Amino acid sequence: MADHALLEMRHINKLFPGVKALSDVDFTLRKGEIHALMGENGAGKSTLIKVLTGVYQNDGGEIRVEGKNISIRSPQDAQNNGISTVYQEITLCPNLTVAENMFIGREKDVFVHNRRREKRANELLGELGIPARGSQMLGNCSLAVQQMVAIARAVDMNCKVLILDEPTSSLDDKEVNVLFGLMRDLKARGVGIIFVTHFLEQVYEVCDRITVLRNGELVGEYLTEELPQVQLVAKMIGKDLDEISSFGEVEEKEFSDADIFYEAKKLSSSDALPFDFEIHKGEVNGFTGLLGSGRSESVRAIFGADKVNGGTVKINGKHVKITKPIDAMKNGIGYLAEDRKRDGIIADLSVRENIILALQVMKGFFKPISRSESEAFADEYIKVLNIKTASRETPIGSLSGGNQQKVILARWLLTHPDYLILDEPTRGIDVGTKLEIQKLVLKLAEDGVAVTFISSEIEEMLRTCSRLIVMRDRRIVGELKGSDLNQAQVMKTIAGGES
Amino acid sequence: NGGKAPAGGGTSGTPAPAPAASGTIKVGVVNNPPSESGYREANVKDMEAVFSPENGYELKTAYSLKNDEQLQAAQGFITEGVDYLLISAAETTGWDEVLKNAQEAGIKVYLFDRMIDVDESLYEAAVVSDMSAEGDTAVQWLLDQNLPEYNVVHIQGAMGSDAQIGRTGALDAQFASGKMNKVVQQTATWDEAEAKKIVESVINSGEEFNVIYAENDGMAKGAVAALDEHGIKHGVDGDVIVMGFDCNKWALRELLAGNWNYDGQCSPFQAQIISDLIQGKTTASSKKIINEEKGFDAKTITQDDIDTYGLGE
Amino acid sequence: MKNTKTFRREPLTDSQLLMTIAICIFLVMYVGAMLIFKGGFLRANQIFDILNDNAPLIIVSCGLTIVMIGGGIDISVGAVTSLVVMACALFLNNGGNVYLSMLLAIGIGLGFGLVQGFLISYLDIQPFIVTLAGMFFARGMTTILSVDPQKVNIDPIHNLFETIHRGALVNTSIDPQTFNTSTENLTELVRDGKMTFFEAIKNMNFRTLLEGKIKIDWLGYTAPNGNRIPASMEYGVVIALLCVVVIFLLLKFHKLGRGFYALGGNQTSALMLGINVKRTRFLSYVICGLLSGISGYVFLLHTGAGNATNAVGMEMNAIAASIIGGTLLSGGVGNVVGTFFGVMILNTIKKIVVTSGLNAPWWQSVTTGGMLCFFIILQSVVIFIRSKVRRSRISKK
Amino acid sequence: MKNNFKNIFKNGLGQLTIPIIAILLLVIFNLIRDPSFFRITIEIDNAGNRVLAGNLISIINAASELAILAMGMTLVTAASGGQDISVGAAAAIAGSAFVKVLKSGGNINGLIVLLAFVVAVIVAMCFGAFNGTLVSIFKIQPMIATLILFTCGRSIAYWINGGATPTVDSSIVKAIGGFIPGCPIPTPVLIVIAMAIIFKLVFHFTSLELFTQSVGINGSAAKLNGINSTWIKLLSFIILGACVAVAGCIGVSRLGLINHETLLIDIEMDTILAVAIGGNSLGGGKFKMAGSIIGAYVIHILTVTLYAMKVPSTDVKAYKAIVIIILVVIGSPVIKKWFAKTAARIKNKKASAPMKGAQ
Ligand SMILES: Nc1ncnc2c1ncn2[C@@H]1O[C@H](COP(=O)(O)OP(=O)(O)OP(=O)(O)O)[C@@H](O)[C@H]1O
Ligand SMILES: Nc1ncnc2c1ncn2[C@@H]1O[C@H](COP(=O)(O)OP(=O)(O)OP(=O)(O)O)[C@@H](O)[C@H]1O
Ligand SMILES: [Mg+2]
Ligand SMILES: [Mg+2]
Repeated sequence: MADHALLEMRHINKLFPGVKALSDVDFTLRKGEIHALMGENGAGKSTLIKVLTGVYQNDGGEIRVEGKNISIRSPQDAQNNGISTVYQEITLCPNLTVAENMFIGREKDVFVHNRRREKRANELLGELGIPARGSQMLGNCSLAVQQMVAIARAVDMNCKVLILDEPTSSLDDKEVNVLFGLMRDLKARGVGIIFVTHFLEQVYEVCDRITVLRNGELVGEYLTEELPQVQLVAKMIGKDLDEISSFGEVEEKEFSDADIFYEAKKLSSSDALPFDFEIHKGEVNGFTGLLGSGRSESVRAIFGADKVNGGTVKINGKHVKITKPIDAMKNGIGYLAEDRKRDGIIADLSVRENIILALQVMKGFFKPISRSESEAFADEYIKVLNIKTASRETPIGSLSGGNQQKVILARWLLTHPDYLILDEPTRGIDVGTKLEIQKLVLKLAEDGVAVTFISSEIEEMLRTCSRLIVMRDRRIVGELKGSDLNQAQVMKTIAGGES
Repeated sequence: NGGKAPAGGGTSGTPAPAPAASGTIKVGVVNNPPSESGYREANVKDMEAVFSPENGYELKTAYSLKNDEQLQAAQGFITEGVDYLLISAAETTGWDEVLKNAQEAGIKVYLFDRMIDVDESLYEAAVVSDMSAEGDTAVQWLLDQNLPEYNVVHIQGAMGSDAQIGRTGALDAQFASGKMNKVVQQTATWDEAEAKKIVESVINSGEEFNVIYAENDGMAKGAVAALDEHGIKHGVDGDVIVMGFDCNKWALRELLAGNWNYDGQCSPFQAQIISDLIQGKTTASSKKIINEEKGFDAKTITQDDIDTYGLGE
Repeated sequence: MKNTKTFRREPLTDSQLLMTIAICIFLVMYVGAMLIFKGGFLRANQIFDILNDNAPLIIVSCGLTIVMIGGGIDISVGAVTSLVVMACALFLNNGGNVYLSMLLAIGIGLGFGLVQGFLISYLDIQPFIVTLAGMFFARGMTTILSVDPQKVNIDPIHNLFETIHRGALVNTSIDPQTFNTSTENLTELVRDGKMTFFEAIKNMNFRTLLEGKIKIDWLGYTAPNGNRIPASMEYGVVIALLCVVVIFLLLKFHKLGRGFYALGGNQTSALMLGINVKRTRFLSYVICGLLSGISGYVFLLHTGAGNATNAVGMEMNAIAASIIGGTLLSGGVGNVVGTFFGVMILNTIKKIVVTSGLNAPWWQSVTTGGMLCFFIILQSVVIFIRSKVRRSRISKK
Repeated sequence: MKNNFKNIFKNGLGQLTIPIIAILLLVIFNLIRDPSFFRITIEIDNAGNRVLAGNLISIINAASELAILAMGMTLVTAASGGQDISVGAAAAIAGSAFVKVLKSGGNINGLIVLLAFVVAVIVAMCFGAFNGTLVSIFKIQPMIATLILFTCGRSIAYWINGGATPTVDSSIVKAIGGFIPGCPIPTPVLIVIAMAIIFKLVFHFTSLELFTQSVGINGSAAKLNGINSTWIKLLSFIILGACVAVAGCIGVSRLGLINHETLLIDIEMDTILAVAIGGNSLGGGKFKMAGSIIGAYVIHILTVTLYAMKVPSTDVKAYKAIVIIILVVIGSPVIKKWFAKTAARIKNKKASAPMKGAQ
């Protein structure tokens, strides 16, 4: 077996203060295979990858590439050994051009040939269908484009091993398909690919083999065709999915106009075009559309996150003015932002402080929450949401992506909002937790909370929402409910008349 | 607004005497900022009063404590085309080039208050205080006190300034000859609070001293504050002799009250002398014109002296 | 395909915009001063004065710009400059050789750069503290070397190596006996073709450097006394301009230069993009230190003397110049040409204040402060409006 | 309380480790150098009060202004991720306003002193608000925004004074800068303690700490959570303004003289240094005010030690630099890690040695 192994990691250990992120993990990657690395949030996938690419030093164990023992001290070493990586969080430089981001750090030339570079970049971008120019500042591109640029960069390296850590979490179906096409190409050329994702269908679509981690330990390595989805999930979360996924169909609820909690007319912001919108108490609705169709902008306008330009807003039938987030919060609205790193976490503060932040703001400057009270809150939500953290005083920045998301969710739940806006709350969240969050949303609705739920996964939205608002080119182009709520209809509306 | 009269085509050989009868005389003054000390404030006011439009002058001033900025300002005046350049240098060095340029452009240079380290031919005259004479007067006064022993705490001004060099020199000579003992010699760079800290550390170290020689009034005040806090008697009939320089009014009042013992004068009034030279009313007998200065003793000072010689309010 | 609509040119980046503003403001300010104050502003010499007086500042600001682009800060630059001036002055006064004194200057600068760079990048210590300590150390060392001003003695007899250089004259067509090493003489010789430029350099001593100037006669003016005052540029300015050009090229076209930008943009990203972050940061401080050394030597060439208070506050001027030129303290954004104009602006402000005849002393610094304030706010407003325009353009689409 | 101690044992002193070690090292060094260095005596000063004296008192006393400024600077650093370099100049302005009011009336009584102090605080807060506005509303980097006041602050003070170095002669002012009759502890020290208590109370009764840290770490997230980050930044500068006024008034009161050119000269660098030695990141975010206060005292012990060793005051800086570098090197994350590793290795060796012996 070892003779056609491209990459072998043996007895990998990684200790963080208070956490054993990896203990004695083995991993093998063969030539020309796509190998899925699966596990719950915080299982250690990203850590394993960072050890492999030299971002972290391993605390024991060895790494072999094509049978040779190598030591990887820095991402540069990794690159030199033919390992190229797309990290979970976008790790490019926003102040450089797209072309530079694609080539910097791996060209041998001492002097930079901008023209040549940009030409090469534009070719590559064109090939991959990425809507960007080589000479454009990366910071001016949307998140999705940035993600694609990161992929383009990794792909262009003449690598032996390609690592993709949740590359698809901010891509839409079309882009995912482009990516998969690419991966198959590379595979045919003998490149070994490590693929991390929380989308099970994607695993079954492209992967040959699956390695499962749980709590920093290796569960096992399986051939994809030999491991049915249900079993995979069971291996990941350590119990059967059925136990937790037992929720029925979304009930058809009838809402009367008297139940309207929030109503906006011609609401517009610096980023959103005027739109009308209303939501009832206890209703779960969703915004859907392609990437960049303006879903986030719309809900940000509702929350007052961007500068509101005009429109009238009624809450419980009364006119209110919402121009700043604090206005919205005072009116019982909560907003979980889509870009967790930029708009969500306060990285150096502890999990506890992150959880109480919004509540504290609502209580006001002069009424601080006492230490013991805040500890109680934190402990409660760490338990309820099953947040994996060394302690409540751990800085949130050192949590795994999914667990950070849960902390932010806890922050908003703690404020007991009447209306909760969740923008991509399940991005980067493992299957088990995803279901938990969906259940939580439904439970909130049952308690009379209005919820707006945005997700790139249509199925997920169909499961939770009783009404879907479809957006295209920053305008609302349709509203689906009842029997129209099915995949085909949604797709059709999203695509518009052309189909 | 007249005055700036570069002679037309100007290639004619003979250099015209700059001021002549052509209306106002343009004077560029490079000085230290008046906020530096009471001395400087009086000096600046004096300049402004003498080189006023009424007296037929157009005055431009640049203030800086920094050598490079002063050089820049002087060069600026040269390029702008003043008739006279007056300089009180923060530092003694670095001026050769600028003064040569001035000479080239036919601009006459006067130094005031402070000497600089250049060839005499580069300036018309220097109207200055003789800082080492000030130091000598003060040290002579100190010797006249006939103390059985001299244990001196010496607080210096900003190192490298003319005042510091002059006032330190006289005392250093005494240290060298062994007539006086140097308990401590530190620079407080004209900073009162720093002076206080220095004296405090001497007191705390338990070393004996009976003279505080501070190179300006402010630092003397800082030193006295330290003495006060530690219950050390000073001034006339005290255990420690306090000496300062500059003759600020408030300092002379301390003298009158017997809290200090000595204050050396440093005259800030050079403008009239220079103006007279410019207008040809007097001629300099030598390149260096020294201001008459004296020292005041607490035992003999009078309110009259304060009113006549005191600076500031 | 929303972004594929290709423009022919990319819009200016913020840094380029700020630089453009800086250049425009400089021009407006200068032309305004020419119209209002006339006098010195109408003479080309004024510009040359500014350059001559600020060559060291330009060099130091370039170094600082690099560090700031890399997301760091170096406040030791002024003090290192001062130390270099003092050390070289002492060295020359004790019979040191001119070339060795240059090496000394570069050595001291490099030394500071290496140590500070090492502490900051390899030991991960906050740059502000390290360079503050560096500043204290350099200032302290300067006074330890000498508290008295050290005027460099340029009398040729003191220059040991000059005699050796005289020997070199044998190869030229000049009689060594009559050879006088004053600048006029050398330049004359060069001009008359009796000596090549390189030979002139070979025969250089400190005086030729100190008094050496590139004179441009036709740009000058005629003084009231009939003397023609040419516009002249000290050798230091040549060095400074050379630094600007080299660093401009480095930042724009060299791998290392781009590395500085990546580092300042996002350190973790830079690391994961495969840039040797530590080495890159280290080098930014080394270059900055080196430039401080060069700046010190240029300073010495300008004043010819070492002083304990030389270059006090230079670091603040350098930071201000960089920022006015469009470099951000937060890193990743900046431009050395802008920095150059930043220096010019700062000093034009000073000139205007002095020329305007605001004699009340406190007015001078308040006006300087006010103009600085106006300028900084203008920058901020422009950036704000621009981001707004950009947004509304997206919205309209 | 008990918990706190337990935590200290378990986690060490965290951020405060280095400043505390620094103080201990300096104290030990001085005790070895001169055992009587920290002797405290009771003396009778020229006003007839029984007062404490000695190096230790000098240090604690002289560091007062720095400690107060460090408190305010910590907040500004945390909220804005930058530093205010105009504190010295602003203190000169505040001090001048203080003296101006004192001299405007005839007799100086308690009420006038209070009034003068209030005026000084208001003036300094206004200048703080000016800086704060530039930083928070115009989004100008703090060091540059405060460069303006740094450039012209002392000139404004000159203008307020209308002349050089006015003096005030008043027992009340003397008491503020020296000793209150009957109290042997220097008043500035009492003021520092009072300020520290005020800050403690403010942190306890408001969410200033949490909000400031949130704004400093991730401004955009803080905004989305309803925190008015503009206001928080502005507030931090205004609070620093108040600290500046207090420090300025103490500085003036010590000598009964305002010299705007030298009052608290160069203190901005020391203040920033104090914040940094206290283990606070100068990039903003999390902070510990206690660290900054200890940092201020570290700086002063160092200075006084050097003075006591008769190091020329011009050269003090060089030695200070060396000590600072040694401190930060010890405190650097890399060196810490290295220490931890070697400690673990030694432990392992010890643990494995007997085992080998057994084999
Ligand atoms: N820098 C760090 N410091 C401390 N702990 C860390 C650090 N990075 C990761 N951890 C911890 O290591 C564990 C594994 O994290 P990792 O990011 O590898 O999870 P993951 O499997 O990638 O999860 P996700 O699916 O959410 O991305 C987590 O418990 C996390 O808290
Ligand atoms: N032409 C454009 N140029 C630059 N940025 C754009 C342009 N159009 C949209 N954007 C930005 O791209 C981002 C994507 O848009 P938006 O967030 O509305 O998408 P979305 O519908 O919420 O999809 P998702 O949440 O999946 O990204 C937004 O930040 C938007 O401002
Ligand atoms: Mg991960
Ligand atoms: Mg979105």
